[in-house]
This record gives sequence, structure tokens and C-alpha cells, in this order.
Amino acid sequence: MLNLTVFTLALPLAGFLILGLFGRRLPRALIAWIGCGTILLAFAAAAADFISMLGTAQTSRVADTTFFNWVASGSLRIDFGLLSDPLSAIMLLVVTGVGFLIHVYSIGYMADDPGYWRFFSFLNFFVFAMALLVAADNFLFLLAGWAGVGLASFLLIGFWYTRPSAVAAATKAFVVNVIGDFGLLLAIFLLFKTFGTLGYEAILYGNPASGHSCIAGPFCPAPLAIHPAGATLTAIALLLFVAAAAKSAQLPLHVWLPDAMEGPTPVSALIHAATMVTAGVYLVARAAPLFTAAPGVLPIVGGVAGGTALFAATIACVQTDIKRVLAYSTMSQLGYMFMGEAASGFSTGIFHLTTHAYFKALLFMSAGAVIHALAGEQDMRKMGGLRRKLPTTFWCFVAGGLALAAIFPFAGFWSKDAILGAILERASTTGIGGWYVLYAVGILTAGLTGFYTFRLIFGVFLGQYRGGEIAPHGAEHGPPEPAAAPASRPNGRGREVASRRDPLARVHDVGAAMRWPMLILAVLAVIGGFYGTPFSNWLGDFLAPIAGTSPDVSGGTLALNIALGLAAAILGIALAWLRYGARQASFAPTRNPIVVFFENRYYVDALYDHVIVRPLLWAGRLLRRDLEGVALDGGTRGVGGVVGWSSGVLRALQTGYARNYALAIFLGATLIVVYYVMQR
Amino acid sequence: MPLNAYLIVGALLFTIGAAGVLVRRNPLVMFMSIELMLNAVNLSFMAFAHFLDSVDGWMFVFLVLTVAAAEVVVGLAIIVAIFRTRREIDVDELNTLKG
Amino acid sequence: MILASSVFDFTPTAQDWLRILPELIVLGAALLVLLADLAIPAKGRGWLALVGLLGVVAAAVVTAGMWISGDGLTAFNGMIASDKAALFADLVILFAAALGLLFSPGYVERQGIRQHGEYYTLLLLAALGMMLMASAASLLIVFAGLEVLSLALYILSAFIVARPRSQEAGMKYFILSSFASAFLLYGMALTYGATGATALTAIHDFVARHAAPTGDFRPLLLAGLGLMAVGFCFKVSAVPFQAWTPDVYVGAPTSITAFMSVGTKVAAFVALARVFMVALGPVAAAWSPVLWAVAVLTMIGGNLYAVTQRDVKRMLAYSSVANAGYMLVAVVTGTQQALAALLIYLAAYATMNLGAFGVVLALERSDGLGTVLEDFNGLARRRRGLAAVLAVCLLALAGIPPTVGFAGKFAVFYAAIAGGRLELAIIGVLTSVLGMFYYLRVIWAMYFVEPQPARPAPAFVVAPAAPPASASAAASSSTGGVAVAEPRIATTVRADPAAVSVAETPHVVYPGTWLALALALIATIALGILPGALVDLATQAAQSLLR
Amino acid sequence: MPDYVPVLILMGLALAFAILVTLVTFVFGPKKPTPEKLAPYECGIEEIEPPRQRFPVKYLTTGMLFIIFDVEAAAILPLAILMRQLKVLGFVELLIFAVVLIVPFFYVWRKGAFTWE
Repeated sequence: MLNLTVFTLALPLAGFLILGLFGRRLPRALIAWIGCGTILLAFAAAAADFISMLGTAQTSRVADTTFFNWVASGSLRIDFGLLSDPLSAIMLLVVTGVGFLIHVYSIGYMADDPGYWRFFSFLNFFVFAMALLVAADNFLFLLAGWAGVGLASFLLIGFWYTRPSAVAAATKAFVVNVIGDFGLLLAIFLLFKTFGTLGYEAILYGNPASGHSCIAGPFCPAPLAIHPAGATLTAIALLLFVAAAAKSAQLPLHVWLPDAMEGPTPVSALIHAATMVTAGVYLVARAAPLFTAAPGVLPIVGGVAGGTALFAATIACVQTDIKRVLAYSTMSQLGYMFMGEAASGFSTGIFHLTTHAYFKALLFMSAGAVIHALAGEQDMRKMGGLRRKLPTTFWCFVAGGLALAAIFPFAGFWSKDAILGAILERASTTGIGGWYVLYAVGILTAGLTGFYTFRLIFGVFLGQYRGGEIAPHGAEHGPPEPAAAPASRPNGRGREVASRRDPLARVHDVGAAMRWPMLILAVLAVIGGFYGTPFSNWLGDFLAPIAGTSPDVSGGTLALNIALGLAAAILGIALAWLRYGARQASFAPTRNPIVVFFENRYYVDALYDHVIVRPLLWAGRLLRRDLEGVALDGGTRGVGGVVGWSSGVLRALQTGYARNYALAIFLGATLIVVYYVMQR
Repeated sequence: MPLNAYLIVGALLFTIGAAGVLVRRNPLVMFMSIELMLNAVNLSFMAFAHFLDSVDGWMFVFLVLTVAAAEVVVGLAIIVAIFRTRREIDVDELNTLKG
Repeated sequence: MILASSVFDFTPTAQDWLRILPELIVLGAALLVLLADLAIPAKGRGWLALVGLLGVVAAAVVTAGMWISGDGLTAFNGMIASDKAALFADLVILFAAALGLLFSPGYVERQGIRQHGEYYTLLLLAALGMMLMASAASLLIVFAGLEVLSLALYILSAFIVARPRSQEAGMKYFILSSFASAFLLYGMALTYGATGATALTAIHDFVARHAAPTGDFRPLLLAGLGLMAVGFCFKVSAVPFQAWTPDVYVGAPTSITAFMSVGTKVAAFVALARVFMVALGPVAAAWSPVLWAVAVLTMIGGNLYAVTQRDVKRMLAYSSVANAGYMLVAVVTGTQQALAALLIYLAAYATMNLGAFGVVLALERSDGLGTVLEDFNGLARRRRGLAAVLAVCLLALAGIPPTVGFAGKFAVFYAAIAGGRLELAIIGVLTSVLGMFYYLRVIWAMYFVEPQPARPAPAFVVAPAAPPASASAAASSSTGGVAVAEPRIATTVRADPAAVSVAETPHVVYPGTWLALALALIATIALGILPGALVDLATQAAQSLLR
Repeated sequence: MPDYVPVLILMGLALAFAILVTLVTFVFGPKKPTPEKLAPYECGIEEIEPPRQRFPVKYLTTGMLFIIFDVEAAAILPLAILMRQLKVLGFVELLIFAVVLIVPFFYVWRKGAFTWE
């Protein structure tokens, strides 16, 4: 079996290095060629791996190539190896495939941006890091990729660094991601302490030939002789889930994702919808044996995921920024994926991951096209009636929206059906009420999904245009800030008068570079689910050696599930039609307390602000006047508060007087001697 | 005299020297205090060497003596250098570097 | 004195001299530089660095040869070791010295230092002291090496005579270090009294035979190792003995800071390992609680101090404190693996810290300012090479893969966990996360912040007691302000980075500095991607020391 | 250990004294120095000339050089005692020591540290 994974990594890395080092001097066309070409070749390598894997017997679809010995001393031995197995193959296809389309889209989208080369080099770096994350064959290099995508995300959210909001969002994302990295690092230390190694093969899958054994579990051929204590496994799995939750924006570590929309829209599409945020889903699927063997973890995962799915969906129903609607929708869908995994349907989570990558990337691209056309406008209260002006975008949006709302036979239908089916099956086999609750949450969320998706579509594309006149160019681009856009047309006075008759006169649909990726993804959003239907679940079978067989849903359960899911979605769409489609959409402010509650995002951010940040700041101010400046600069305000304050106290001790320093030395010496005296 | 007598004198001298470093502000006096500390150590070394009948302690004393001399020279050199730019030396005035 | 000859029977052989050959070569190079300084006319004094560099390279070659074919025994009646740990430390110190020498000519010229001969001689002598300290097999040589390196560094810290900050640094370093040395020496005296020996092997045998089995430690021994711990902790800048570090690092010439921040740490940590982990290993129960507390304090304190620093040089000084904490974790763990991890970390720290200080040095202006965070704003557009080197080195210091800093941190924390010190590893990881903020903030400033055309008043306050420096600072900032008035308009219109750099007088970065930076950069990245060789060497070195 | 209790007590006392003195001067010390207060003699007679006069720096330089070369000679003493036992290599060692002293001596000489002008 082929293992060309190294090319999937090396090519984007090469692209990143070339663009990063020389990009400034290269012509734009060449930048685009390098940026997209490397990803296309990487995709080709991943595809070659995949095809050769299909030609291999199912039981031997693993190729683990060790490239070099990273470190070996005593019992510590870690190799840098790349793994090609069904799970990583699927992930690599999605990452490079969708990644490639988004690269092409960016050629058009970022055409006017002065940071063109920087953008493509960062994007290539992201693909490299993500490929490393999914192709690593041990937890250490998973961590390396994990940190790398975090870094890439940080750089890309803050891409328009002249906007304070972008910088704040990037910092927020970084802080939350560091929390996740920390969880992963601790999990790795615990894994190492427990198993003495970090390789997937040894810990997760076992390989009798090499004498490795693994933890007991449904996928393990040769269970570990010394079974680690359940509590240890639980701790490891929970720490892994903390990492996954931070990366995949699950409660309560979700706060960064909506703000991450400050990045350019292709970034939102690639990183904050299609690939990076699914790293957590991948991690849980990868560590499926661990999660299965660890007692009590999967229900926690399910609870968090269900909560997130519902929570995010309700917020998405009241947002007016179209990218934020999609961001909350992403959170909600990620919740679905974890729900499927929690119900032991690890392959259903991955299935939804792939279809979600298609349709959410498509939706973001379409949203980007709208934003691009409207010169940076993101508020759907100022849109409407764009269907005629942007036909391609409209139809792509509809395709993506139907997939997201899980309407038969679009891609999202099959994958969401698989997840809900797995939960229902789990509920009926175990008979535990909690799973039924989770299922109900899933169905309710499905209805909400239909509602907010079509609220968005109706609000943007139907009815009358509600916005002002549109400048011909500018998109959402910075620098300089979007506010500078009017200034960029100094002679606009005359034209402004002329165009007042039709404010959308200069609005045009997307160009070729943006259109083709959208069309391809639209096709995938329509047919992308057929490889995982309940009748012939090819993907489930393909992933079974890694992720285990999903619960088999058939007969009455299947019919019930499909009926309920579809009914909920259609009901949601119908409600959206009544409210926003049938008559002129109204986004007037409302006093409905529930809506207000949703609009304020359950006051979670406010809660964080009031419960954690403000008291800390208050305490800090009390103790040190200039704390705020220090803290704001130091990263998050809360952590920065404590740190900044204690740092200030310490610095006050650093008086600059040599005698005080000598006193510190003397005190230290005395303390040590006194300690010894006390000992005796 | 018992070993402990020497050791206690050594400890006293050492402590006095340390206190001198802590309370005095004139660098010259601080150097003297440090020399006192070093000589207190020398006393302990010699006492130990005598009572243990071991040559190591004597060697140490020689080394400490020469090192102490070198330290004095270096200290004086730095003081001279500082004298060139300011008139008086108070160690507490050297506090532009802090925080 | 009569008793000496009766107790003492030792005759040196040629082998003894061969075992200290690297040290001798460095000493010879130091003397040669001194003589060459008299012979070379004033203009060509920059070449003195080359003389020193040749000596350092020769010493490194000999050291490498001894690694392969040396007998690894001690020289001069068990005074100086030539085991692989010593050779490993020597190599790292020589690397630091070589980079220090490469950094120096350009920096020395810009800062207006004229005493080239003394400068390079003292630098080499400091390296000699470090090598001696790291290869000490006796408390006597520990102290001798410590004093040789300290005396040279006192003078070097105060070397920019006209600059009050430099004077202050030298004075503080001198007083505090002598003070701490006295504690160390007293500790050695008490240990000598308790064990009857100054040779480390003899001390080891004594404590293994008498103290360790009973668990009853004599008060003399306890007091002795406690006071020695004070001295060592001072030298490695561990909290609460760290106070001198930032002041001296900031005030000293940056080329010296770069060299001593690495060299002193290597020497002091290897000596610490020899004394505590090896010689006093059998009584680890007695000293590990103390060093445990110091390690925790250092990790937390160092990072906390660093978080709010505005001066990058000072931030790096506190980062060196924090890094000392991580290294202490390895010392406290005390296993052979931990010792190897310590050596790996030292080598890693050497590469990344030299690179970081090297960039700061290349940017520092002739008045010693220009290292405040604001000065780094938009650096990536003015000085792309320097910004890139600094970014990589800071990422390495933050412990981000695939740099050598990650390998070092991983090795140390892994060793800590394997050695049963989970709590230290967790504190270490947590504080490293804290560390990321201040490292990344500099990177952020370099790459994402627009350079401010008008230079703000220097955040680093020069006290009124220092008229020359404050006058020159004021002058430079006012001239900077004048010069900038016109281009500022240009920047807002064109956003052209080239127009912004007037805030600082552009100066040429010397080829030697570039070479040194390139070496540090390559080592930081290459050893991060392929740390296997480093780990191998460190493991061998650890095996030679701790069985 | 009881033998050392007095030492500890004394160390504690010294420490307390050091802290106390530092604190007292810091807290109660007058913060308004006037020229009169800082004047070295307070017996009412005007100063005729500045009381503090500098030694010529040359004097210090020579003194420092003397100390260093003088005291380092002490290191030769043990070597001399064991000269016979150390044989040829001992003599070589002595020579190396001498060279290490002589080269800097030559250096400071040529740099003019021994001339008064």
C-alpha cells in the first residue's frame, strides 16, 4: 500500500516557506500558482494513498512509515512517522481537497489585498499543520500539528491586524487554544506515564506482530496485560476531550469561535468551519478505543455536545451578522458530531465532519461572495432581494442551506440521520433516559437548524433590498479599516447621485476563481452524502477498523428517525418562511425576553466578564492602579489581571538597591538553615 | 580548644560580615565585610584541616586568600571607574536598574 | 606545612596535562590576545576577536577529539574531571564563547569600547573559568572556576565605563556575587568539615557510607549543603537569589550578556549536578526539598516577573530566570535521565538564548537604548532577517515545536514524570504556558504592530544621577522626532515600511554577527527537528557522570 | 544540634538587626537633607576646603597591581614545598604559572600603568 503522506505534508510546507521568504517579491499570479499548486499536489498525493488503500484488503489498510527517530534514550523513544489508515486518509482528503478549493476561492476573494502573499503562505502553513495533525502516528506529533494549527488560526484571525477587534479576537482564540493545548499536553504526559509510549499503534490499536498491546476495548486484538486503572483512563480521556472542546468550540470553551469571524472569509470557511475546528472530532475518533474503554466519559461528551448543539442553534436563530450565524451553526454542527461519537458512532461523527466540510465551506464561500458584492456589509438587516443580482451565489447558498438543514437527499441529511440514528439506537438498546433526552435535543436542534438556515437565506436573498448604496470594490478588506472604504472613492459624489436609483447597480456576482470552487462544493453538498446512507454505509465500513462499527440502525428505528428528523427540519423551514419569507422580513428589535436572551448569547460572555474578569480587574485596580493597561496587554484580561498584579508586586520587590538584593540572599540562606533546624 | 570554639567564632565573624554587607552603604566597607566573611570561612577551613589532619583545608585557604586579593582589586577597579563619573559612591545611588 | 608533604603524595604525569588541554588552549588564547593587543595597531584590534575565535575553535576540536579518544579520567589527583559530562559542558561553553566573540567586534565598535585586548582576554578567561567549574571534580576547583569566571565577568559587566548603567551592573554584580560566593564557600567549608574531604568522589563515598544508610544527617553536613545550595542558586539565578540577574543583564554590554547568560548557567548547573546529584546523591532526601521549593519559586517567579516587562533585554533576563527553574526540575528529579535532560536543556538554551540576545544586540543603539518593546514594533518590515531569527528563537524559548526548545522542555518534563516528579512537570508546563505570552508578544510587535514613527520617551528610565546617558537619550529622541516629521506624512499615505525606520539610526549589522545569528538559528531549528544526536551525546555524558 | 543554637540565635539577631536598621532608617530617616546637615563638621566652623580629597587614581592603580602580583605569589608557596616530589612536570607547572603572571605584567607595563604621567 502506498504511503505518500509525506508529500501531503512537505508540499504545503514548501509552499509556506517559499511564499513566506520570497512572497513579497513574487508576482501575484505566481503566488496564486504556488499557493494552490502545492495544495493540489498534496491532494493528489492523498488521493493516490486513498486509491491504493481501496485496492488493499480491509484488514491490512494501515501503512505507517517511520522517517526518523526523533528521540531515543533509555525508555524514551519517539519516532517521527506518518500514518496512512482509513481515518487519516479520509481526513487528508477533506483537508487538502476542501483546502484546495478554498485556496482557489481566495485568489478571487483576496485579489485586492496587499497581504496577498502573506495570506497564501499562512494558508499553506495551516494545511501543513493540519496534515501533520491528522497524519501523525503518535500523540506527540499530533500535539505538534495541534499547536501548529492553533498558531495558523491565530495568525489568520489576526490577519487584518490593524483592526483592534481582529487582534482581540486572535488573542482570545489563542488563549482558549492554549487551554486546550495544555489539556492535550497533560493527557500526553499521563499517556506516557501509563503506557510508556505515545504511538497510536501501541496504545490504541495494538499489533501482535510487533509485540505491542493496547488497552482493552472493542477494537483491540491483544488487550494490555496490565490494565490501567479506570480512573487514569477517564482522566486521560477527559483531558483529551478538554483539548477537543477547545479546538472544536464546545461549551464552555466556545467563546473564541464567533469572534474568529474577524478573519477573512476564506479563513472562516477553511479553518473555522471545514477543517481546524473538526480537529477535536478527529481526536475523539482517533482515540475512540480510549474513550470507549474509559468509564463514564462518553456520556459527558454527549452531554456537552448536546448542550452545545442546542445552545449554539438557538443563538444562531437571532444573530444578524451572516458570518456569525454560520459560526454558531458550525458550533452546533460540531456538537452533532460529538453527539454521534458519544453514542459510540465514531464513524458517524467523521461522516458528518466530511459532509459538513462541504456544505459549511460552501455556505461560507457564498456568504463571502455576498459580503464581497456588498463591499463588506455583513449585516443581513441591510440585505435582501439579492437573488436576482447574485444568482450563482443564491443557488449555491440554497444547496448548502438544504444540506445544512438536512433535507433529503442532500449530504447533510445522510450524515445527520446517521448521527441521530446512532443516538436513538443507543437509547433503545441501553434504555437509559439520558440518551432519549439527547436524541430529543438532536431533533429539536434539527428544527432550529432548518429555521436559522432559511431565515438567513430568506433574509439575504428574498424580499426587498434594505441596505444603502454599494461601493464598487472594497469587500471587507483591511488594512486600512473598512471605515476607510468611502474615502477610497474621492470623486464618488456624482456617481452616487446617479446610482441612487438602483443601489445595487454595481453589484455583480462572483468571478471565475470564486465561482468554480463554489460550484464544485455545491455538487458535493448535494451528492456528498451518498457514501454513507443507511442502506449501503460504505464510509462506515471503511472506517470500521479504526473507529469501530457504528450502531446498526434499521427497520422501525430508521424510519422513525428519518421521519422525525425531516419533519423537524421542514417545520423549521416553514416557520422561517412564515416569519421571513412570505412577507417582508422584519428584523426589528424585539422585547421578547427569550429572543433577547438568545441575542445576548445566553449572557455567557457577559457572565465571563462579570464573574471572572471584572472582579479580578477590580481587585487588581484596588491593589495596583495601572493594572488595566498591563493586563489588557498581557493577553486575556482575567488571567492577565492576576498575573499582572502578582508581577507588579514582584517587581516592586525588585527595588534596584543592591542591599535589598543581598538581604534577599541572606533571607533565603537563613530560611534554608532554619528549615534544616526545624527538620531535626 | 575544641573544634566547636573555632567554628563558633567563624560563624560569628561570618554573620557580622553578612550584617555589614546588609547595613553599610559605602562599597569599600561592604568589600571589607565580604573579606571578613571570607576570612571567617578561612578560619573554619583551618580548624577543620587541623582537626581532621587533612591537607585539603590548607589548600582551600591559599586559594581563598588569592581570590580575596583578586576580588579586592576588581572591586577597587570598578570603584575607580565609577569615581570618574560621579563624585561620591553610595551603593544605594546605583539603582537606575530595577523592576 | 611539614604535614603536607607527609599526607600528600602525588606526581603529575603528561596525561594530567592532556586531560585539561581544552582549558589550556583557551588560557593560551587569552594570553595570546593580550600580547597581540600590544603588537597590533589600534585600528586592527577587531582582529583580536579572530585570534580568540581560533583558540576557541581549536579548544572545541580538541574537546571533540577527547570525546572520541580521551580516557575520561580525572587529572591532578582527582581535581579536574575529563569525563563526557565535562566535555559536553565544555563544548556548549565554547559554542557560547565563539558566538560571543563573533557578536563582539561590531557591538564593541558601536558602543565605543577601546580596550579590545582586555575585553577579549577577559571573555576568554571567563570561558576558562566556566570550563573549569563545569569539569571540577573537587570543591576546590568548583570554587576556583567560579571565581575565575566571576572576576572576569564583573569587569566585563562594567566595561562600558562611561555608561552609568554598565557601572551599576558591574558594581551590583560584584557585591552580590561576592556575597553569595562567601555563602558557597562557607557551605563548602562545613561540608568539608562534615565529610573530611573536598574531592567529590570522596564526599560521595563518605555520605554513601555514613550518612545515607542511617538517614541521620549531621547538622554540619545539612548546613553545608544548604549554604552551598544558596551559592549555586545565586549563580544559576534561581528565585529568591535572582535579583541581580535582570539588573546585570540589562546593564552589561549585550555581547557579554549573551555569553554569560549561557556560559554561567552551563557551568553552574553542571557543577551543581556534580556536587548535588552525584556527590551528594546518596543524601538527596536532605537537599531535594530545598531545591524543590527553589525550583517551584523560580518557575513561577521568573515567568511572573517576565510577563510585564517592557524592555526586551530585561524580559530575556527574567526568561533566563524562568529557564533556570525548568533546569532545576531536572536537578531535583536526580535520575540519570534527568541529568541527560538537564544537559539537553542547557544546550537548547544556549542556542536559542544566544540567538535572541544576538538580535537584541544587533538592534541596540550606540547609547545602549532601543530594546524596549516599542522599538520592536514593525521590525519585520525594517529588518526582516533579524526579526525572523528573533521570532524563531523566541518560539524556541516558548517551547513550541519543532524547535530545540520544545525538545529541551519535553526532555526535562518527561524525565521529571519518569522520575516521579509529576507535580514539578505540571507546574513547569503551566508556567511555560504563561511564558508563551511574553515571548509571543514580542513576535506580535515585530510582525503585527505598525512601527510608531515618533519614538516615545524611553520606558526605561535613566535616573537623573546619570547625566551623560539621559542627555544622550534625550538628544537622540529629539533628533529622532525631528527627523521623522517629514516621513510621517509619507507613511500614512504609502504605508511604506522603509520610511518608518528613521525612528532608529540604522546601523550596519556586521558579518560576524550575521554568522553567529545564522549558527544559532540553524542549531535551534536543526536540533529541534533532529534532536537525536543531541540526546545521544547528552545521554552518554550523563552516563559518564551518574551511574 | 544544640551546640549550634547560639549560632542560630546570633544569626537571627543579626538578621533582625539588619532588617531593623534598614527599616528604621527607611521609615524614620529625615527625608529633607540640607547642605548644613550633609556637611561633615557640625562644630560651627565654615569649611575651608572640601574635606574629602581624592587620591590620585594612579596611586590606586599601582596599589591594585601590587596587591595582585604580591598575593598571587602566595600560590607558589605550596608548589615550592612539593617541588622535589612533583619532579619535572611540577617545574613546568611553575613555569606556566609564571607565564600567566608575566604576560599580564608585560601588558600593563606596555599599557603604561607603571608610569606616573
